[in-house]
Amino acid sequence: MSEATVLAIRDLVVEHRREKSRETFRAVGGVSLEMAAGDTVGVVGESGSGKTTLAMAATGLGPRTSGKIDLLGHDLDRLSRRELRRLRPEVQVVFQDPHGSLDPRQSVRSGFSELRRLQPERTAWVDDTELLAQVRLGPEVLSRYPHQLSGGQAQRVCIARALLMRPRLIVADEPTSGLDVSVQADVLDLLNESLASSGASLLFISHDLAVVRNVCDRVVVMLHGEVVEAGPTYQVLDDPQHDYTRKLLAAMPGSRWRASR
Amino acid sequence: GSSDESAGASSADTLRVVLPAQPATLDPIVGARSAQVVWATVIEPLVATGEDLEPTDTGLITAWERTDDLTWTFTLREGVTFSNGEPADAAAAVNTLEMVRDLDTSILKSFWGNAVSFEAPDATTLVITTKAPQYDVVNQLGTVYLVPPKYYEEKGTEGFAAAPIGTGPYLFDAMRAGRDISVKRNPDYWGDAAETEKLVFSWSPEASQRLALLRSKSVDVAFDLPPAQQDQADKAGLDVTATESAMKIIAFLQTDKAPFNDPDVAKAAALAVDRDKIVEGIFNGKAVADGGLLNVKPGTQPDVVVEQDLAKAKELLAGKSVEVPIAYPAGQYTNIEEVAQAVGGMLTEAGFKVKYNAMDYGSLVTQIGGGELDGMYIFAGVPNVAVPSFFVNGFMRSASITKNCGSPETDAMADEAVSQPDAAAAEAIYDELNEIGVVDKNCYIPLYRQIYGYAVADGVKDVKYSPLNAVDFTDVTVG
Amino acid sequence: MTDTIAAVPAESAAATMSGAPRKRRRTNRTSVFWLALPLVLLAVAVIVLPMTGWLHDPNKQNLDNTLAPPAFLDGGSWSHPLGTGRLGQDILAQLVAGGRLTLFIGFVGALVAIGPGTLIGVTAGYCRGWVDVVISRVIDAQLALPFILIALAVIANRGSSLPVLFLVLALTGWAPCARVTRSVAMSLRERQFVMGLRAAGASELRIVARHVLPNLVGTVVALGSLQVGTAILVESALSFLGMGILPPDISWGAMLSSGQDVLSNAWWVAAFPGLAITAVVLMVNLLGDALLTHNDPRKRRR
Amino acid sequence: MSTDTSPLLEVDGLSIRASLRLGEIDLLKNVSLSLAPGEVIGLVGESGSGKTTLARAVLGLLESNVWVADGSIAVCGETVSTPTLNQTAKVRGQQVGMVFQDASRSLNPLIRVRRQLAEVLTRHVPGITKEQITERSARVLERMRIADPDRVLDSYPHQLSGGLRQRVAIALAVVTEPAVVVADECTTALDVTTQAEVVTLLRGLAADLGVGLLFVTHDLMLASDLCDRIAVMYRGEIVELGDVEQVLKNPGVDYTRRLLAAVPRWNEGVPARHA
Amino acid sequence: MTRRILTRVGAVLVTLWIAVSMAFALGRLSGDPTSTILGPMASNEQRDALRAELGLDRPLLTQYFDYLQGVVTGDLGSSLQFYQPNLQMIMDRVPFTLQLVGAGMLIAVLVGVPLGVLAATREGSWWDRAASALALLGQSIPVFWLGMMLVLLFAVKWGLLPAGQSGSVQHLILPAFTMALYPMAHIARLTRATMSEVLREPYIDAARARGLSTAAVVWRHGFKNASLPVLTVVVLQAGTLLSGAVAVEYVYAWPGLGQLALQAIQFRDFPLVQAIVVFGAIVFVLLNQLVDLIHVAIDPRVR
Ligand SMILES: Nc1ncnc2c1ncn2[C@@H]1O[C@H](COP(=O)(O)OP(=O)(O)OP(=O)(O)O)[C@@H](O)[C@H]1O
Ligand SMILES: Nc1ncnc2c1ncn2[C@@H]1O[C@H](COP(=O)(O)OP(=O)(O)OP(=O)(O)O)[C@@H](O)[C@H]1O
Ligand SMILES: [Mg+2]
Ligand SMILES: [Mg+2]
Repeated sequence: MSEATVLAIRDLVVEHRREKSRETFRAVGGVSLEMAAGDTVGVVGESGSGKTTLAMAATGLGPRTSGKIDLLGHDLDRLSRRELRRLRPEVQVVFQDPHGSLDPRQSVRSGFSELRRLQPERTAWVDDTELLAQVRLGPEVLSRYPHQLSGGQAQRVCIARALLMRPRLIVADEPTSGLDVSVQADVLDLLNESLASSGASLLFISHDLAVVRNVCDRVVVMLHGEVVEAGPTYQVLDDPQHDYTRKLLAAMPGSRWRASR
Repeated sequence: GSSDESAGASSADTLRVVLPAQPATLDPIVGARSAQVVWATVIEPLVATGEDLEPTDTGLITAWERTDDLTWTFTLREGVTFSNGEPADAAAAVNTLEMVRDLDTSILKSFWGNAVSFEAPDATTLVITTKAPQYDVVNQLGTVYLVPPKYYEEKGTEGFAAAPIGTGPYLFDAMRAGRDISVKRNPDYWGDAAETEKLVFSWSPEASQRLALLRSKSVDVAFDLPPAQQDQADKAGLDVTATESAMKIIAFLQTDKAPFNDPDVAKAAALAVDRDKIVEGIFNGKAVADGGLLNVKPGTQPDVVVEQDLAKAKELLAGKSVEVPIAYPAGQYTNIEEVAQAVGGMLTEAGFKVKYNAMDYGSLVTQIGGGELDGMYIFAGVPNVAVPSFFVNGFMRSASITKNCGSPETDAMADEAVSQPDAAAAEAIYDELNEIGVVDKNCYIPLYRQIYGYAVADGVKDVKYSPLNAVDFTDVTVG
Repeated sequence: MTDTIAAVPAESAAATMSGAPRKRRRTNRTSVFWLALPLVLLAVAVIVLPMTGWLHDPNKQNLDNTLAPPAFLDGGSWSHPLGTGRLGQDILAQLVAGGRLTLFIGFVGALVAIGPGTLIGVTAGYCRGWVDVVISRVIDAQLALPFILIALAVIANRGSSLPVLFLVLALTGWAPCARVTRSVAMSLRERQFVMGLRAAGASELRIVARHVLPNLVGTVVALGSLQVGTAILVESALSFLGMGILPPDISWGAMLSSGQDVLSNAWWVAAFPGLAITAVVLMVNLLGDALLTHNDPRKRRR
Repeated sequence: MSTDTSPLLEVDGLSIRASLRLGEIDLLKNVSLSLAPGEVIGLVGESGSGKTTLARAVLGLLESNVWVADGSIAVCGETVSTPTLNQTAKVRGQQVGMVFQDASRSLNPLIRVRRQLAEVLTRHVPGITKEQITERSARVLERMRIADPDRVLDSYPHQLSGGLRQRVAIALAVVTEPAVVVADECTTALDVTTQAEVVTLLRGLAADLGVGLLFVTHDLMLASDLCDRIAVMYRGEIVELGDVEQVLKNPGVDYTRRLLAAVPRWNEGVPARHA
Repeated sequence: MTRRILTRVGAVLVTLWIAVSMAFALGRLSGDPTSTILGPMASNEQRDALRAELGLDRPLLTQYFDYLQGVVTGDLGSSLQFYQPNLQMIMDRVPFTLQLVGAGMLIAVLVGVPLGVLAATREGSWWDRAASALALLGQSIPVFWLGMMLVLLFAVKWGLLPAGQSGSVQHLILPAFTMALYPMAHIARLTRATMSEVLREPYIDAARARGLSTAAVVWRHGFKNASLPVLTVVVLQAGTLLSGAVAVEYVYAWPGLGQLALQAIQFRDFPLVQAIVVFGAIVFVLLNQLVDLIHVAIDPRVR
């Protein structure tokens, strides 16, 4: 494992316990994955294939049944609670539903200042206005509450909150699937841009191959909790080896139009 | 059988009665007196009580004689049997009396502590020997209800309560859990057979509900109507009977503790209270102002009473700020809250600082018994026999539950009174005791005697209520 | 069983009748204001009025003038606008004094139930695990006990007094509240912003204190206002059974029960407090409803 | 099915207004559209542009504060909706079927598929017998390329996968053999692979049965796969309506161009960052 | 499956155990019964003797275990005032409370549900407002007060119905109505809330789009889905009606459990108080299980 390894997952298994039936369900079954600094890795797969579960377990925010996770050179099993908490700002998550990711009772400004209070040193690098400018929002947004923001605006605020921490790894869980196409393009641009400037790594979860193709260097294809194919994006998407990947590609809408372009 | 429809139908030979509470148990040995109205139709006391509340020879015991100071000999009516065939003889009386005296659960236990032995030399002779002389043994026998020894032994208190058997004018008929209890005429009664074929007792804790039941013709007699309901019943044209009861409401002063250990303060409190105002203002005249403690019989008043004198009360207090807690049993007696408040208001007027302390009846009794209370508590004396010793033993002796006035002298006087040959001879001593407690030491501020009211439906006649909470149904006719 | 128990409150909490479609949110906010206003005015009135000296002493007895009718009836006089009670006390003055205590009982009674209830509910809902299991069982058990019997038994032992009344209200009111707050806390815990805060290194305590509790405020306030009505009704029921507020303290419930006896010849003794109780409970229920709707995230968003 | 080419659905100058507390707003302005048998029209546009409003207007499922202010809608030559007339209830389920976005929520979770289908059939096919219902239910599911119709019929919606559910939803819309089917974002909740299958299915409906399909989506690419014509909506108006090829290759208006630009690139282009 | 059943049974048992323990504490809270049994005139010695006889002088823990043992073996003790087995007395009263609660719930459901549905289908209209106001009023009127008023009007003034006690259907009308008001209001409000939520669900629109009749949409698709929480509340309300029954039974002299409980408390008849509380708790917990079963029966998703 090199110095620059941001995330190393080995044989990760996550089992969920279903509330009602109390039966366990294996959402992730033996996944290994390694990410170097600056890597952008896309995770694709059908709904329920365990993408979110994988990401949450990888960052130590979600449950894990077995397997080893090495986050920024720290073995998650060996970390005390406090150490884990200190490590956490290094990894930030952007979720699909931007409104659900913001406390409805907190204005954008007070959300920022809470983060600043939590991590004074880490967040001192930028002021609110500038931070918002980075995600192409005006300072007037500062005094707004989440319900006063549009989906795109709210998602930008979420990204800004993630960037504020200057994380070394950003996990984006379908950050644009709730958004309009045109807004989606904006947000993706933004993500690309800020990654370029901060040098953070990105674990990008999506079911949209085209989006992944635009954002990620490497891609992991998941099916039923297992990785069926992984490799550089262009290689996997242009020359798929696994049936499922092929099926995914074939199902992509707009092939007719793309082909004709 | 027919009992299923009994509550609903009104018929000429059924009398439907609504009581204020479900009779707790129909076992007279352990049962509270509130159930007496019901069980007394089936079971009879050893001695019958007349309208003057004195013993009569018309009951199971037909004659008595005080053989000597300590020995009484009674003659039982001959040939009386319980409805199950057991003979109601002297042996049965001895059995009942021994249970009354010896069982821990016996409700009358404390009244029979003086009895040394009960004997039945023959079937109709009962001999009672007492430790100390006691002239009112005959009266006390009016509270003892005769139960069949074998049957009681066999069934136990639970079984007996479920189907009581006695010598009375009625036979236990049926009990419908929680709804009613019915008794039917005893064809083999030793005396005159009852007029009405059947009595059905039901109950409702709310007075207005009892009246409503009567007015909507669901029952024929509604017992225990407080003044407000008596007025209403009157207005509704019902036949209301209001009788002065023997129940006395008394304010007790705990004179062995502050603040009433100061005689002036106690006197001031006694002088502050205007019982006529209470009777008029709260009861609209439907209560009787009562000035004494030991005047057991309704309609009697002692010669010396304390009358309200506000000026003097204030003078005695001399501007002192005295705090008086007033405890009373919430909800236990008619309008007791208002009475407590009115008394409190009067004390306040005299210059006392009043604090109310309402509690439930059981706690009040426990706290009085435990000597936990100070100041004033309002409480009722409900005699089941019209003898002054009831109140003396209950309240005036130093070993009594209240213990607020007792002293060796009063104990001696009490002993002396009860050992007199008869009531007349004892009267003077009781008058003196009453004066000590009420007038001199102001341990008691007697307030009023309740007027017991009940109403009957059209055509119901001859429901005879006795102030000792007994009702004679034998002559009742319906419609 | 936990599942149903958890499922019910969310729904019963949302059991609101004044729920307006989401496009009328603003109406809702103003309606909250207009519903709260009379209550506040009433509270101010019952506090201020006795200070003005216009009213009689509510405990002043006059046994010579009991059950005088209100001024607007034959035989009434304006010195006692609403008539007099069983000891000749001025009903208006009693109504004001009773209002003070009744509102006090309502609000404090709600507070003592909602406070612990919320804390317990949040603890269970947020901690999950065995803490949740234990608390849930206790909540279930508590809910299984007939509350009026608890109330009566406690009062029977401790006597009726304000502290005991509050104890009773707390004992009987915490569980339903805990049940609701537990399920809300549970769902808040799963919200993504909580995850985000955790990712930012916030401690669980901070998340609960700064984010979970504030987001519960609306629910709690709404529950509380409904509990105010419950407390008032419970007090009046206990008074009716002779185990509520006892003289000389005056509550509407106590007035109601003392007027019960004389209903047919002096209806005013019971009628005014009865109306007052109904009106106030109605108002707090309306307010609680409006708050719940106002607070319903589904109706709030956007 | 009629073989002549008179439009199955004719929307003419439709304006729809809504009243809000702050006043009235236009949701649709002068929208015209006609749908021929066997034709698939894609209705695209950004969120809030009025696609759903139009789709629902056809079935008369507008919310209570929304009404037809001007224009008309005709189904199979019969006018069903004008500002003064609302006959949509007559054609609902009969001539027009609708498929909603989220099949897991547009099927009643407490009722088995069989009964939901039977309910629709008994309602719209007078005098239908039990056997006919069973038969037609099975047939429509087979049409939906469901391999084991019996199992699906006896399932509750939650026991089916997302793709199956959506197929059942479509089956419910077409079991009465309506002339027009309106599908509002009916694949957004699905996996890409499932989406592809459903799209094929819809195509088949139009091609084989001559059903006119109004397909609402915000995915231009999806529309390009499925549709014959595309109508681009912007702020309550149809700003462009034409053949797929024409609209995608030579967008007539700026807005369409912007929409197209937002589609993630596939062939050209490495992300800016990697350049 | 077995495991599911076992956990559930375990949970029920634990709940019951806690409830039974609370009932024990409650019974002991209700104070010393000797004063009420023996009356004021009894001596302290007699009281002590009785206390010993009742076993009240033994260590509390011993009493608790004896009591637990009794409960487990189905022995709920004997009443101190009626000298009868508590269980038998409770069982004697249950039919009456059942009648009252049953009739009350029936009225509550028959009125409350349509009222709620009416309000929900006409959300925002005057119908809605009127129904809502009615329901709210129903939740604001003190029950016993309503009872007294009804007696005064229907029994005394107009003589239409009996004033109280039991026996016939007529006897049941007033108490049942009084009993019904609060749950009726609750059910109406809940029905309206859940219905209005359900009516916003896509499957309702879908059902309408399939051309189903309004009645089918509202009842078969709408109400069926709204019925779960409503049913839950109906059953659970029925469980808590024992509390409500106290006031109603008192006012109407109805010979049910509530009346018995009141008598027990007033008399300090703690074995009876405990027995009633335990009985109520068991009923409630079982009803809870019933709710779960109904859930399973109606909603295939929780199977
Ligand atoms: N907390 C949980 N409890 C029980 N099961 C869960 C839980 N979270 C997820 N699952 C199950 O685990 C599986 C994987 O879920 P996950 O959310 O990781 O999938 P996903 O690939 O992110 O899907 P999507 O694309 O829909 O977001 C699913 O079947 C899901 O139902
Ligand atoms: N009942 C209503 N009252 C007022 N405005 C409404 C109502 N329904 C929809 N609108 C508004 O009408 C506009 C068009 O909505 P519509 O749902 O038709 O958009 P859409 O194109 O389907 O969007 P999406 O892609 O997000 O589904 C939106 O601005 C919406 O807010
Ligand atoms: Mg996911
Ligand atoms: Mg839409």
